[in-house]
Amino acid sequence: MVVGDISTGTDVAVIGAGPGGYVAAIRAAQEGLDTTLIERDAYGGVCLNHGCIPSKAFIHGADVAHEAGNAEELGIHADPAVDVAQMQEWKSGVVDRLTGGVEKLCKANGVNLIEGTATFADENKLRVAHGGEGQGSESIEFEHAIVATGSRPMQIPGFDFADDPVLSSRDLLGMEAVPDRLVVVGAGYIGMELSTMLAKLGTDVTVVEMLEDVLPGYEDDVKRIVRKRAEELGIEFHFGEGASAWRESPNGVVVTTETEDGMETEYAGDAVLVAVGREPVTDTLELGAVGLEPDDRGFIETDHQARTDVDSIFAVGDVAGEPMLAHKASKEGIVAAEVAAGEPAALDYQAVPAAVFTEPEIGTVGMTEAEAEEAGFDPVVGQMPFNASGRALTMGESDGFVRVVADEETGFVLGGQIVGPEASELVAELALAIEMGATLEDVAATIHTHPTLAEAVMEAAENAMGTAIHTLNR
Amino acid sequence: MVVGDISTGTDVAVIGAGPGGYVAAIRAAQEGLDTTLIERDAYGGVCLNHGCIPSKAFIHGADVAHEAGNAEELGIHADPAVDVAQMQEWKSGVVDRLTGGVEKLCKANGVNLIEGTATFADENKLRVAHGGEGQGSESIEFEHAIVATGSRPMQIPGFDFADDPVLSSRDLLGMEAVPDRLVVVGAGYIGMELSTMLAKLGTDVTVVEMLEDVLPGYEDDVKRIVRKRAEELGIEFHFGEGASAWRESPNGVVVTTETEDGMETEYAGDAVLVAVGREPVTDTLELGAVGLEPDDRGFIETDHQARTDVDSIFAVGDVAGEPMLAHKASKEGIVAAEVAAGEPAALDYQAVPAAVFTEPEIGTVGMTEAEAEEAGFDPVVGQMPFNASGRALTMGESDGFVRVVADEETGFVLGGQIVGPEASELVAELALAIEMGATLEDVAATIHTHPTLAEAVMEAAENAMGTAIHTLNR
Amino acid sequence: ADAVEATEGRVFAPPSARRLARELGVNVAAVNGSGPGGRVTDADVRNHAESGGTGETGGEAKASKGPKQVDMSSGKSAVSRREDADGEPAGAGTGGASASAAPSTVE
Ligand SMILES: Cc1cc2nc3c(=O)[nH]c(=O)nc-3n(C[C@H](O)[C@H](O)[C@H](O)COP(=O)(O)OP(=O)(O)OC[C@H]3O[C@@H](n4cnc5c(N)ncnc54)[C@H](O)[C@@H]3O)c2cc1C
Ligand SMILES: Cc1cc2nc3c(=O)[nH]c(=O)nc-3n(C[C@H](O)[C@H](O)[C@H](O)COP(=O)(O)OP(=O)(O)OC[C@H]3O[C@@H](n4cnc5c(N)ncnc54)[C@H](O)[C@@H]3O)c2cc1C
Repeated sequence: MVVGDISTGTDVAVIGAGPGGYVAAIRAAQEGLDTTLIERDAYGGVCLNHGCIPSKAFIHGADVAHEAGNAEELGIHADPAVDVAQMQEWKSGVVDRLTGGVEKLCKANGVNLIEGTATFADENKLRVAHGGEGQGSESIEFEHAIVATGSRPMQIPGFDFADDPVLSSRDLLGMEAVPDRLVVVGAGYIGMELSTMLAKLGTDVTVVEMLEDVLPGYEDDVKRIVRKRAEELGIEFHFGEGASAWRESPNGVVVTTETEDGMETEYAGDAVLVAVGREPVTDTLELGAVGLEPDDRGFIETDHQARTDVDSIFAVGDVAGEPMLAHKASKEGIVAAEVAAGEPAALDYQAVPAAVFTEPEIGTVGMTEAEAEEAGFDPVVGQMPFNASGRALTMGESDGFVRVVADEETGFVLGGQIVGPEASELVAELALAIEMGATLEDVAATIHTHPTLAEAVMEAAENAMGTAIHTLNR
Repeated sequence: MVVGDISTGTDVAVIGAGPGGYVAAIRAAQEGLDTTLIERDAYGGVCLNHGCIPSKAFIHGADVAHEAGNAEELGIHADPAVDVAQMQEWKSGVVDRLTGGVEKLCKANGVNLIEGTATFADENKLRVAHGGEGQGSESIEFEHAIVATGSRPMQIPGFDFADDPVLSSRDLLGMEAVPDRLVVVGAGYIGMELSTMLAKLGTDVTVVEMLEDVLPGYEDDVKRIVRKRAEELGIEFHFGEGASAWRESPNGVVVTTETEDGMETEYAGDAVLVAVGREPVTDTLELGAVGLEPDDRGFIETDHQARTDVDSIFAVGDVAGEPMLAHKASKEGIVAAEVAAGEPAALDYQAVPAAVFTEPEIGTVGMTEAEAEEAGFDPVVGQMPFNASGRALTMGESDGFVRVVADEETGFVLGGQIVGPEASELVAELALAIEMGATLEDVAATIHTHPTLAEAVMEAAENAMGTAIHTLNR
Repeated sequence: ADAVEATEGRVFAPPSARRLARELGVNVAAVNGSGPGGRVTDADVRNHAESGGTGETGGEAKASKGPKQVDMSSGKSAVSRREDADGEPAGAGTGGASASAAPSTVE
């Protein structure tokens, strides 16, 4: 042991203060457990500091500017000037307010906060190294530990985030000015959200993607709408090309891509954003000391109670597997905390909703039609296009639709796919429907306020039942 | 009988093609009934032509312009010029598209459309007078009639909509330019929506209201937020004053108000908008011919199946009583059509959600805490302020809250009050929760996408249970 | 907490009924639901527990469906438990709350 090492004991030690960890810590403390939360960087984790929150703040800013500049049809004539440094400052204010809130909430609930990097000593002990060198360290003995160390952006061979013109999403969200031209590698949700936002702020965006379309995992008719709108914003897509190298050029960078059969192409930009996915963070932990080993993809395996193979240790959030989403992290954090407190909690949710904040937004939850078939259901599908929605038209929006997937026999709602305005919000009702075991009739019979976009959810359910009013039934 | 009078027969005759009537007609036709829809003015009724839709189109337009012009904090510098005539044209395009859609949907479902004014001849016969004089008339024999004649703006003594400077909401929504100064009589939802919209478009608005606050029927903490924001937009309120007279002045009008104890005040404007409520339309119908008489307030009384005292006649929508809302009209229309078709339908919904499209929006459904107490429940209440919502902050919004009211003993969700961004949409989830008999736990356990405003619904439910993460529990 | 079971595949029971099932040591997938389509209510879970049913996975029970449904314990079919759900209506015993029946319970 290091000289000067203090050793304290705690019921629950939580490692990492992202939406997995801080939520777990607060819930554990609410359960009456002595709880210690260890974070080496910033409260709120990736989500609040470099992910969900800053990206959505910039996306909102870009939306306001773009919408005003493109509303001639509505009689609005504006040519907004955007001061990105100022937008950055506003964004930082939002982040500070929320991360400060996290710290306050932890303290108010009685969570002990420790700054430093935690590593496992054994199955009931952590070592925490404080800040820089010479700042000392301490040991923490725990009854239970909850690992919530999150994820980091993946690199691809030849592209090192240490090099200035090679940007991660985090680098980009720290920008003081928008690049004139940007090459984006990857058309997953992060690549698409940031590309759309930048295009609205005036950047010439070129997206290169190894696969043949945007947003892997989404259905074709959903992707099509988002891609079309992105193209209308001036984003140029090159599919079937993987980024293989980059070099500096007199006015920025040149990125080389390669097709499967070896065809090379070059794209120029001020910089290159690499957004090809995220990988779990386990190398900060010395997992070997407790005999845990990440799986093939680097995740820590857990069971339906968020427990790892070591009885005293839980893992939650991005480090515990897909989907790597903040709200899934928080749910797992709550369950882990409750299980640690002896409650009969379990990860028995029926669906994890997901949103993509593109133009327009995507919101999905539960099964697609194909997934329902695969799962052995005989699915029935109903759809309502937003071009038949009064509210959508009054918002100048008509692209997209709400789709509801249900079991033909019982009428149970199995899933929903929404692409269109406020899709991220609208999906909440379908998530509740799925968790409740609601039927199409339940959704259809619920009165929905006029004029709202949410009426389209009701209408899609009616369409599946053959009783829609504002769409033709099949 | 008039010479040349044609007489036809139909299973269901629907009078009025607003959201009550056209929905009833489509559903009746879907049920296989021969259905005739009679409208004397425009398909879509008040809602599509002079109410919900045009108001929300203008409100959206005003929002886009206002938001862009007030986003310096976000680094957006714009000084939008609004061409109201052009906005009017856009609005008309939206209305035309939707009313055209209604006509098409009616036809596609096999509804017979007749233009004209319907009056009752007897309990199974209508007379329809076509258009202007000499355009003829016809008789329609019906098995069932559904009265959906809606409502019109109320006048107050001394203020006649026939006079040019005395505007109804309909007149105002037809404007080609915004007034520089407007006196608005009435701070109900229509007065507040239009005042807010006009203030954003640059009008100096003075609101006079007989009662002591805005938005009667809403709770104090809800009103306060909306009133505060309206005041920040420059709207001047004068409560406890009833408008008693107006006169022309060199540059517009002067409106005189009177307090209860006779104090008079004068307010000047270019014109005066009277928005003091709406009254049911029954005088077009010759109800006497079937022995029906409107109640004290002018409504046609109906039972839980939307039937009037005359077996063959139903009444739905604004003409059938409060709440005078489009979606309540549509629901009643559906039930009336299904009952006419012999289905065991009934108006057994638990709650009618309602929205006010002010700044910010209001969305309510089910019971308030006070109403729950009155109804014999022992209510428990949970709240989440939007200033603790990550999504709200990234939208530059922090006023308002989500409140959930539930039964303490069983946890059943009884109601919700939302004031804040997208409140009109967010209330949909709570409406489903109420209809499903969901408990606080059901709402709290449903995973909500991060970052969304809908998380605040979940958080309010958790707050009521004492397990909220992002607010301090009581 | 050791009695808590994983239920794979879709479960048609509200979160509150699922939590009750965990508390009572009942595998919710083994409970025959009395609600529309076989939706499981609190009362169904209680009945199931009182009649001694615990961990069986109901291969036939409508409350859970999907290919991934794994028999966690006994392998007994829920069909044998069908008599447990003897017509207890959805939302029974919920006091004065009229909100206790979902729209689809009204047939
Ligand atoms: C640009 C971008 C946009 C995104 N948008 C969304 C979105 O809209 N919605 C959504 O749901 N998700 C979004 N995500 C994903 C979301 O950020 C993650 O799913 C979420 O942050 C995962 O939470 P977590 O608690 O598992 O880990 P993280 O948030 O990654 O937090 C882990 C924390 O652990 C700390 N840590 C690591 N090792 C140690 C150690 N040994 N000792 C002490 N501390 C340690 C780290 O410093 C970090 O603070 C986005 C991500 C990015 C990059
Ligand atoms: C400015 C404004 C904003 C509003 N905003 C909203 C909102 O956001 N949300 C909401 O829910 N509600 C809103 N409303 C209220 C909404 O418009 C009404 O609740 C709704 O229109 C009622 O529908 P209805 O079918 O009962 O009648 P109406 O829409 O009034 O339609 C009645 C129809 O019957 C016709 N008619 C009458 N008599 C006869 C006859 N004898 N023969 C033939 N035809 C006849 C009329 O011409 C009319 O077209 C708003 C109203 C106004 C004025």
